[in-house]
Amino acid sequence: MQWFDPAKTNILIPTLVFVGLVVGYIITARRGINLFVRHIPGLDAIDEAIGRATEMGKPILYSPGLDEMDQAATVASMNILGRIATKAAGYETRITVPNRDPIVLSVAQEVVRSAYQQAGRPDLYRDDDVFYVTYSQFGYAAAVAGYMVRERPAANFFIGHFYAESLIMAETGQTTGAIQIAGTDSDPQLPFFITSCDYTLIGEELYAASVYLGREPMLLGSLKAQDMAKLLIILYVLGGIVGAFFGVNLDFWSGTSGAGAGG
Amino acid sequence: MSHDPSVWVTALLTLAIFSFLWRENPVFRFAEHLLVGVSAGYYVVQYFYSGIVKKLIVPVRQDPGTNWPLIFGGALGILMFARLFRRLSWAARYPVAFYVSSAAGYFIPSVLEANVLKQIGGTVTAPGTAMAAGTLPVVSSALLVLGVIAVLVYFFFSVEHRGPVGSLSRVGILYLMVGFGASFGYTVMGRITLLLGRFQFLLGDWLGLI
Amino acid sequence: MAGEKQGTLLSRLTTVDRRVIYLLMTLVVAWPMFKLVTLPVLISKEVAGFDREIEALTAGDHVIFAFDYEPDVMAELDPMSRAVMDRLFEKDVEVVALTLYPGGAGIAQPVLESAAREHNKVYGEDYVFLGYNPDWSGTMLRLGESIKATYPADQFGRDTRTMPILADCDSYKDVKLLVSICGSQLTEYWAALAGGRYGQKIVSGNTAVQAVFIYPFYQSGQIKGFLGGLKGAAEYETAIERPAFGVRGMGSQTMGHLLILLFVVIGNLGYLAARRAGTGGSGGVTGGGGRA
Amino acid sequence: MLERTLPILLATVAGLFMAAQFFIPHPAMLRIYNLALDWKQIVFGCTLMLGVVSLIRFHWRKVARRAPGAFYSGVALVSCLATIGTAFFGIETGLYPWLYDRVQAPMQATLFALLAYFVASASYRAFRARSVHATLLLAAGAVVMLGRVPIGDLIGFDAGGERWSLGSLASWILDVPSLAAKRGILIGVGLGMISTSIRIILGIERAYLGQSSGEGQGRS
Repeated sequence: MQWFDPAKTNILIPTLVFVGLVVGYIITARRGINLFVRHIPGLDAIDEAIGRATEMGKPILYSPGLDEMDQAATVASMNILGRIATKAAGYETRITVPNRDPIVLSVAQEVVRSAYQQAGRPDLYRDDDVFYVTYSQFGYAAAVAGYMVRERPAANFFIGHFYAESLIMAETGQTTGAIQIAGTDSDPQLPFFITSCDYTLIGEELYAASVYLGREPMLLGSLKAQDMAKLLIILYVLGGIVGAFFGVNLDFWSGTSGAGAGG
Repeated sequence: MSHDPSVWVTALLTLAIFSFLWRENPVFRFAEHLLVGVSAGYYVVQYFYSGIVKKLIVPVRQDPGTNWPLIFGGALGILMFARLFRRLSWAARYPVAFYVSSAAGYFIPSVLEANVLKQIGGTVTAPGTAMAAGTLPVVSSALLVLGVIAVLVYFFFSVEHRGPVGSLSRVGILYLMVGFGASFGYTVMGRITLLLGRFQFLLGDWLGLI
Repeated sequence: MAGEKQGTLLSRLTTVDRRVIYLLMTLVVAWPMFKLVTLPVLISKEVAGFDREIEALTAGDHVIFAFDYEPDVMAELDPMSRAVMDRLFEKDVEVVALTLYPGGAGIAQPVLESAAREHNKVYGEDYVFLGYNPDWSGTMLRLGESIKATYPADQFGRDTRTMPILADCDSYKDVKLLVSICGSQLTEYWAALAGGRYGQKIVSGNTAVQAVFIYPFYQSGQIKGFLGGLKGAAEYETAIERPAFGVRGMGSQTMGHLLILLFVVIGNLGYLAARRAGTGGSGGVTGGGGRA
Repeated sequence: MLERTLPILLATVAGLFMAAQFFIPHPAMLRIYNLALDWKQIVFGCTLMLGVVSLIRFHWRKVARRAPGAFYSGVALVSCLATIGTAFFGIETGLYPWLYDRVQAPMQATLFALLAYFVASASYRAFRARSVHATLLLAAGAVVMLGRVPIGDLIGFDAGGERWSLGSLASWILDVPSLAAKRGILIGVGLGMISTSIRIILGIERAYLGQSSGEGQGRS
């Protein structure tokens, strides 16, 4: 049988199921059918932080992370930056966005400019509030930490993909007494953000917050498809355990394909 | 105290980087940019030598008869450099589309098998294997299954987190926090080992004190 | 009054200058290096699994040894590479070494050469260094079809078609075990692409940061054993009765951990005292979920 | 047509072929699969070189325009070109490997050894048990930190023929709750990666075709 390897049926069927879910939900989302996405508590924390910065008349610092524009976390960060900039413009609170990547810089400038227009305050937008710092990982962290100590922003946002140097920024922000909100999918940095920030969007929560705000059909459809897949997985796990009690062996289905089982 | 000039070069550069601890200073910035330059130069040689010489020139010269199709791969690769010229940068989309999408293609079944199916398999079989091992392992396997389900529910966005779903989600966040605690402990451990390695060099190879 | 004084004492403690903390860290980590205090090291089951797979190898078996790391994590992973390479050569296993990082070549050469010298191994017959190959996922798959096609030449340009060690070994089918010493997620992709698709048995040595993610792969049987961080190296060195940097580093590692814990405790006592005294520090934001 | 749709068409064909080939062991498909992988490694080599070339161009522009930090860009530029130069005298012995062993490797290792200091000062000044969650995180972290060093096994007691110590507690945390949490994350990441791959193959995900500045990324 050169045209199909039967040992891989247990991978083909789940693959087809998931592809069907993704394509199906993206088509549904594109037709404008309203797909429900639950409320993300993190977004309330973001609004509270902007309110607090406005009360204290201090600027907001927003770091979009260190990755390039083609990374999921940076795309999500731009969506959330749009919302924060719109709210900040409404409250006439200054927002500064230090960048590490020239492409992300140009996208961020565009996002903040259109946010100010949307809030009806195009005059408030200053191009040098969204500026390029350096490509160096440590240079960026040291520069942002220096800015925090000088300008003392009341609210710091770290939303995107971060690497080992994020610690320097989160620590300095904590010592200047700023309220800090983080959102990242980089697992090694999450423990440090959770303990030094007031609220942290964890991994997929960051993507969900971006979808909740942007409602972009392709990402909305994918999110719903992944949710349904998680539901199927939960049901399968419960069914598998109950089945195992009654001697039903589901090994064949749980991905122990012929080639992989031995080794 | 070592008399080898190479050891001295390394020691001074190591101290230049450590000077960042005092504060960001010109010596550190010089060392950092020296590192960026040397590593960029080192990497580009490795990329050229292994990507072009070893994967294209050597096989074609070894056996032109069967390996000539590799030349088309080289042509596709050259197209990448079109990105350096604004007008031509659209041409770079062909090689990028090729390598990103072909990777996407072979990742779908393998990531599904390794990240999803095998992980589910390990979770489903855990209680069974624990049966033979006694009470604590059975309790642990039950906690393992509960944890996987609770964490999946925490990252479930199609239903408001109220009622049973809400409580399962709150159990999920507790598991996540213990998981991040373990990451925190292991990350600190890793960082200290890196420092240990530098002290081994400074105190041992350079100063000869240990 | 007492509360007041206790509050100021603790709040003064938390505003100590960063450089004092750095000095303390330097002294506490460096001090144990001067006096060798070796503590008994218990071997965990994942390290025992790693050791079992290595010991199961017999003379003449082929092993792929992947140096998947760069200098930034060398201190954590070099002890593992040296210990495992020593053991493999001692058992006359034929080592096919390679790396998926451009910076891996400079790491692999010293480890291979010093182990080969000690066990007088012949390059090309007992071991070979295929070196770096771009596109790590494509390399992992291509090795499943043909090692010699993936690496037409070794790291130094020598033709791999004429090497005795690769005469009878050209894909995962001929490789008894794959050892991935790795500082990133590459071990997980070895398990997915080499292990899942081609059935290659895998063990790994990982940095502590990465080891947390290897436990699920170990529990599901995708990885047969692994070493986690310097403690993993120390455990393996103990298992093969050859204590080296791993075991010697445990003293400083322990002191470093104790100091960090002390900092966390004092920092939090200061924080609680300040909060009780109402200065509040950075205001907390109420609510559940991912709230911290 | 040439600029937009044809690359997307190439992406769809390449992606569908590679996904299908996993299930179809036909020798003809295998030959194309091997050739595609060889092409991919050559193309990826060029992509990585492009990253370094744009880095060199970035620094060259800063030097040419006397922008702030031009001196440091000059240092990066000169050391990069010098390292490339040494490779012409052989990459197995000589100055090229020396630069790696004595300049690049130690500095890269030291740059990340700095993190031990940053973790120390952050532990003192930033890691706060500000909520139930953060407290649980710090407690689990403390147990793992103590349990994964030799004294962890000493702090404990023997009961019922087993050793109950900080070390065994740390191992249990890593084997059960932490494993369950990381497995949940792995499943989520896996599903996310697969849906992104599907969107790329169907040609509806195009962010990757945009400009990527090739600056390279940091280490986590």
